Amino acid sequence: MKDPTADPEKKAHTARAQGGRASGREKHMSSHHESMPGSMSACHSLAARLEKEGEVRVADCYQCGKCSAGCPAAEEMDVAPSQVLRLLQTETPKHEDRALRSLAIWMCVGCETCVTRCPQEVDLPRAMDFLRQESLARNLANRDASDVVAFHKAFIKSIEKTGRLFELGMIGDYKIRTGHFFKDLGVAPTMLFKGKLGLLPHGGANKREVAEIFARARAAKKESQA
Amino acid sequence: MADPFEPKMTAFVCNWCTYAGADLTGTSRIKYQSNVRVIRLPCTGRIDFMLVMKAFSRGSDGVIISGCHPNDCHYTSGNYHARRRWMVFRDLMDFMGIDLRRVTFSWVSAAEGAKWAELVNEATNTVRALGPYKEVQQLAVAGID
Amino acid sequence: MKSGIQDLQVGYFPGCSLQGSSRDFAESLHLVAKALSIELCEVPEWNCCGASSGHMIDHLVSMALPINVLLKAQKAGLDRVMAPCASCYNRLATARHEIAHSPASKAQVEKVLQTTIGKLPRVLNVLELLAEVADRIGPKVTKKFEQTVACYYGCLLVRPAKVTGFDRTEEPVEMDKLVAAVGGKTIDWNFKTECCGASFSVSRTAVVGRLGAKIMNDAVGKKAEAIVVACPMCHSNLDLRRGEINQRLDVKTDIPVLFITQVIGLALGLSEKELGLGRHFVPVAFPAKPVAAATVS
Amino acid sequence: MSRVGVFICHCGENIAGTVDVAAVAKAALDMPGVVHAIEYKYMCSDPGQTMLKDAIRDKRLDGVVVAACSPRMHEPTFRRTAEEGGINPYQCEMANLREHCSWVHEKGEPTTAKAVDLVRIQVEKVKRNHPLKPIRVPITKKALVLGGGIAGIQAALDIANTGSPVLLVEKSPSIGGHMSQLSETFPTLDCSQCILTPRMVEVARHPLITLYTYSELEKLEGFIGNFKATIRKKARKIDEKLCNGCGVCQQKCPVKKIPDQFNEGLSNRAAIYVPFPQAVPNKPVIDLENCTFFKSGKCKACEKLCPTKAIRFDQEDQIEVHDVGAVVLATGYKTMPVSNFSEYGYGKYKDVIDGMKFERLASASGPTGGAIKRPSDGKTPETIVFIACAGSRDRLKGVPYCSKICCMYTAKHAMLYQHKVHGGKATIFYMDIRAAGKNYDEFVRRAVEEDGVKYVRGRVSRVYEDGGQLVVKGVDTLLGAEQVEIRADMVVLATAVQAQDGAEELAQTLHVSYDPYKFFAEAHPKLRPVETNTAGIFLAGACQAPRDIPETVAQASGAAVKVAGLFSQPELTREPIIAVVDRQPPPVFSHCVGCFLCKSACPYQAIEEEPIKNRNGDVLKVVAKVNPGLCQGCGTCVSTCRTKAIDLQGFSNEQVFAELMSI
Repeated sequence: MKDPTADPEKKAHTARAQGGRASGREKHMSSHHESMPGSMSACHSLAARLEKEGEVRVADCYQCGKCSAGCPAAEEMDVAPSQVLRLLQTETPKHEDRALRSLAIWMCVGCETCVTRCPQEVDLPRAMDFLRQESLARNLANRDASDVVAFHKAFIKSIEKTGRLFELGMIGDYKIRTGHFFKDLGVAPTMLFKGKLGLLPHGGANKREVAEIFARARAAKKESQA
Repeated sequence: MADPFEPKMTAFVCNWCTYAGADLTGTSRIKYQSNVRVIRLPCTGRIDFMLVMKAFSRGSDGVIISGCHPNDCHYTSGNYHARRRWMVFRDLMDFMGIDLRRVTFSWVSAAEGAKWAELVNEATNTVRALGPYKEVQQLAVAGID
Repeated sequence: MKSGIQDLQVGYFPGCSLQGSSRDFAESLHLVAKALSIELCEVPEWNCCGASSGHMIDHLVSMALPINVLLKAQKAGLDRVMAPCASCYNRLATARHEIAHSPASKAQVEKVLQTTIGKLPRVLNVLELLAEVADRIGPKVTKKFEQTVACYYGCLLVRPAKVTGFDRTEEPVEMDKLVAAVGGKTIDWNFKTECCGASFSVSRTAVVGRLGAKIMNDAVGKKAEAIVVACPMCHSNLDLRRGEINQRLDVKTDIPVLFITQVIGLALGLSEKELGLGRHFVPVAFPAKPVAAATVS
Repeated sequence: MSRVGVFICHCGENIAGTVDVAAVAKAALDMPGVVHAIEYKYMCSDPGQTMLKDAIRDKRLDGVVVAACSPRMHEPTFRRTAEEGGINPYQCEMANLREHCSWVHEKGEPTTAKAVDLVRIQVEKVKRNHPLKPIRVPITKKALVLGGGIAGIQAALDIANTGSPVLLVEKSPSIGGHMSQLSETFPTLDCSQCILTPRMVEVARHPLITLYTYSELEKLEGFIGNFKATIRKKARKIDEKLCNGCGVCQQKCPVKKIPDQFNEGLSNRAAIYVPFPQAVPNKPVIDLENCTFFKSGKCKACEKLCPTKAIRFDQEDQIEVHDVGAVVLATGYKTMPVSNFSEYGYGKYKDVIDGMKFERLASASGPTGGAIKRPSDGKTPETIVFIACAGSRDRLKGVPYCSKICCMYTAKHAMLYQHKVHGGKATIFYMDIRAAGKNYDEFVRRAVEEDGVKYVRGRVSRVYEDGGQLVVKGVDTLLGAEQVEIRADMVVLATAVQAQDGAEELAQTLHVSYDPYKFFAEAHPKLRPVETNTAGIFLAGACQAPRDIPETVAQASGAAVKVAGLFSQPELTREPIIAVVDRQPPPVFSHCVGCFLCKSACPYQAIEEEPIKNRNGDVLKVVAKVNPGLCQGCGTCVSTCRTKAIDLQGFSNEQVFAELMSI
């Protein structure tokens, strides 16, 4: 009995109680599973995994669109944020595939505006994180996002190597990955000159430790996939 | 040799929430283990915790106490009294060496048929795992209760 | 006048950008902290928290890295850690929040870090810290910062509320209070917490340009003489990317972007040089005013 | 030596299909005290009941156990049968072989064994039952109605028209409630005041209705048929008998800049004021916070100028206590304050208003005479945006439920706007349109098809002011969730309906239960919608859940009928399941030691102190005494009693322990 007062189930109003928060949860879970017994979607759908791994409950979304309305990056997206969730709600491979191939998941800036205003408190940014990872894992990342992907990879790589972000190195790596050699040529020298870009990686972090963290994280992921 | 141990479970429930909830379990045909014997009282507030001691000394291996959710007592506050008394009594029982894992205190509303089934099954399984409550029963046999 | 004010010790997580692209933030922060007798105890051997890319493509790592930092802080006996970079702050706070609320994720991270996680230090952002010592600022002001500025909080200081639990989510006021404390005026505008494009600074400069333009447009339209920020990414997006932004504005703007620490620094009479104003792309200059002129050393 | 008969019901296959009923009957016969045990297909059927009656007679039974379905189902049936059979109805108990056994366990030995136990438990109990008599209590045939909105008005009139007197208590200076503020009403667009004010007058004129405006219920003691209500009449500082409502005082009052609540702050009123022209009663009240005299001790302008000399600065609150037999709760609702909407500017934008403000703007009796004007600059808005579900169905804002009335009044607002502002553009952001009701959906369609109101399916993320206009950032989920940005002159939020302030406290004073959102709880969501769990207290209108006017009126009449039904009985009979304190012959008198722990435990203040005197009248000891009228039989006192002096009829210690021992 977590918090009895939070549990509005009442003999007098079963009806409203079902809608009530605390009880709504269990109610939902069960119906969610009954709805598609044994089917792929029930246990392995992205929605189900997101609920298990990310603790984001896709079914909570009732498609009011408030997230899409406030999203600063929506203009860049091929699929609006709320629609990305919709694609997961159907729990069909076809739609999940569309979500994972979407440009939208890469255009999300992670500004958290959506979750801040979401009436159902659905953690959309977390869902986006999850989809990006899944999209990479399944090699479905949208081509037009290759530069964004490259940036994130370069970023992570840099941390893994040095334990801290080595901006110049990272940007270099990024350029090699993308071939945008001349982009930013304007600012980089000035940055250097203004002392905003260090020429050498920063020391100080415990590189070995960080490398190990990465290694173990990878191992853990392999495990969970197997 | 002897058949596997089946615990004796005694449940003290209020008439308005949990008893009705258990009725709902029935009308919705949800199955649960048959070890439990229900004693119907008007309200959990009516539960004199001597009853719990008595239940053990009479050979119950486990006890379930359940009534209306807080704020939902048919008698407005009986369940609060029960809860308050339970808080105190729990410590006392602990002090007396009663194994608290054998006592389950919960709320089941008239709308929670499924919850009643779960509650009974969980409690019964726990107690089955704990085995017969010899300690107290022997005392009882020895006439100390 | 130092009497009565005892040193405030607080854990300090600089984060990568303060060592590089936002050196000026670090410089000004340290000076201001010193002036307000705050001792910043740097987390030993800290590692990058993974922001802003970490969580985008690798959740587990993005949890493990910040938690690792907090564990180091805890070992060093720090009960609170201040992360000046909004992005770092948000990652640290988010990770801490998730650990506290999701046993599953806690277990995972413990596995990766091969340790058990106990009570983690609280995470502060720079505004929270300064607000704490706001009463110390007033008496020390030597040159009132008499500019009208737009306080730009960006996304990650205030969102999501349940993680940051700091200030008002939609229209925060803490930074405005600080500016007011040093004699500045702040405008009431609409883009205080609208996103500036964050990590797209490198990969999608166009996005940054578009979003930045909206922000600058409103600020300038409401007669701001400068933008004040508390986030390296906001700073570089509005300062470093001003070119991109101006391309999208009918009327180009050259109002400077300052870190809140620089603003306070100026008011405390520290020089533009030591506060790192020289490192900005958009030169820091204010419409001629006696006091404003005076601040130029 | 008791003679118990056991009657086992097959309930068709429901019980017999799982439980070996024959075996149960056989086992029953071996139980001490059981002289008769049979099984039959349907005990509740006519032949079944006849068997029971005959058996009581022929076998001279003094106790009966019916092993069938849940006592919550048929206990009354079989108790009646037992009575007809010639024994006291309370000598009949039921063993629940269906809901608690056959329906929830698999067929088999253990299940039958349980059935036997269940029977044994009841046999042991019934052997210790005592004949009980239902309790008879008198009824005070006067009703108390709390709340003077349309719900309270309707309930009061309906009750009074059945010939019973009514006390109508309203906390504000006039009756009328929210409905008196409304402009037109959906789906007919008839003017709210035109249909309401006649009712208000009727209330004032009705010989059987006593009106208590500017009054509040302080305390309610007692029980169904016999409540004692303490009412505080707040001082209006006016002699209502002398005042003729000429209104000179409010014209002459120097303080005039007080936001007028009735007009939702869109206009100002004086410090002495009548809330609105059609107010009932049409008597002013002095608002102490703002009256110059009460602030500075000077002024008294109203007193000087009052032609009937009705001003009474020294008037005090009055407390009145009344006996009433029934209570109708009609305390209504409030709407979520606009300041709750951070994303829409925390209420700092003058032109972001809520529905009630719009009602006042649209109302012919309102501050603009019914012209739609912006609060900020009085300009007519050329584009207006309505946001439905503002706070409703929003867990984040603590209101997960649907406020029910917003869809309809928003459609009405948009329609009124289109009628009043020609060429105006009205857009409604909505999530779903819930227009279930007679002519409701037609009404919404009319707004779209005839008045050209634009419905956009999607929520609004943010509203901010820019260049004297409001930028509304919404979305159209029917266009692939494409962003929609509208520059509007005015934004109307259909704010969530919430329980009235102080609802929780009131519920606690009245001992009625309430839901997590502080709406009062009906006794049963379907079958007892206007009753509460506290006998004699009924519900009407939006204090129970969001309601529109037709529903409210219907429910009010329903509550009135319940009251009338109650009052139609000469007296009340109640289950005798109540606590009693044992009395002994001298010298003990009673085991009660007078610690009165029971008194503090009793939820119904049913424990009284009774001095036991000797024949020359000096008190020997003071013991607890249960007021059978107040006691509801929860038994909390029994388990609190240290000397076991107090016991619960029907669930006595003896009975319960016997049940326990039989397991």
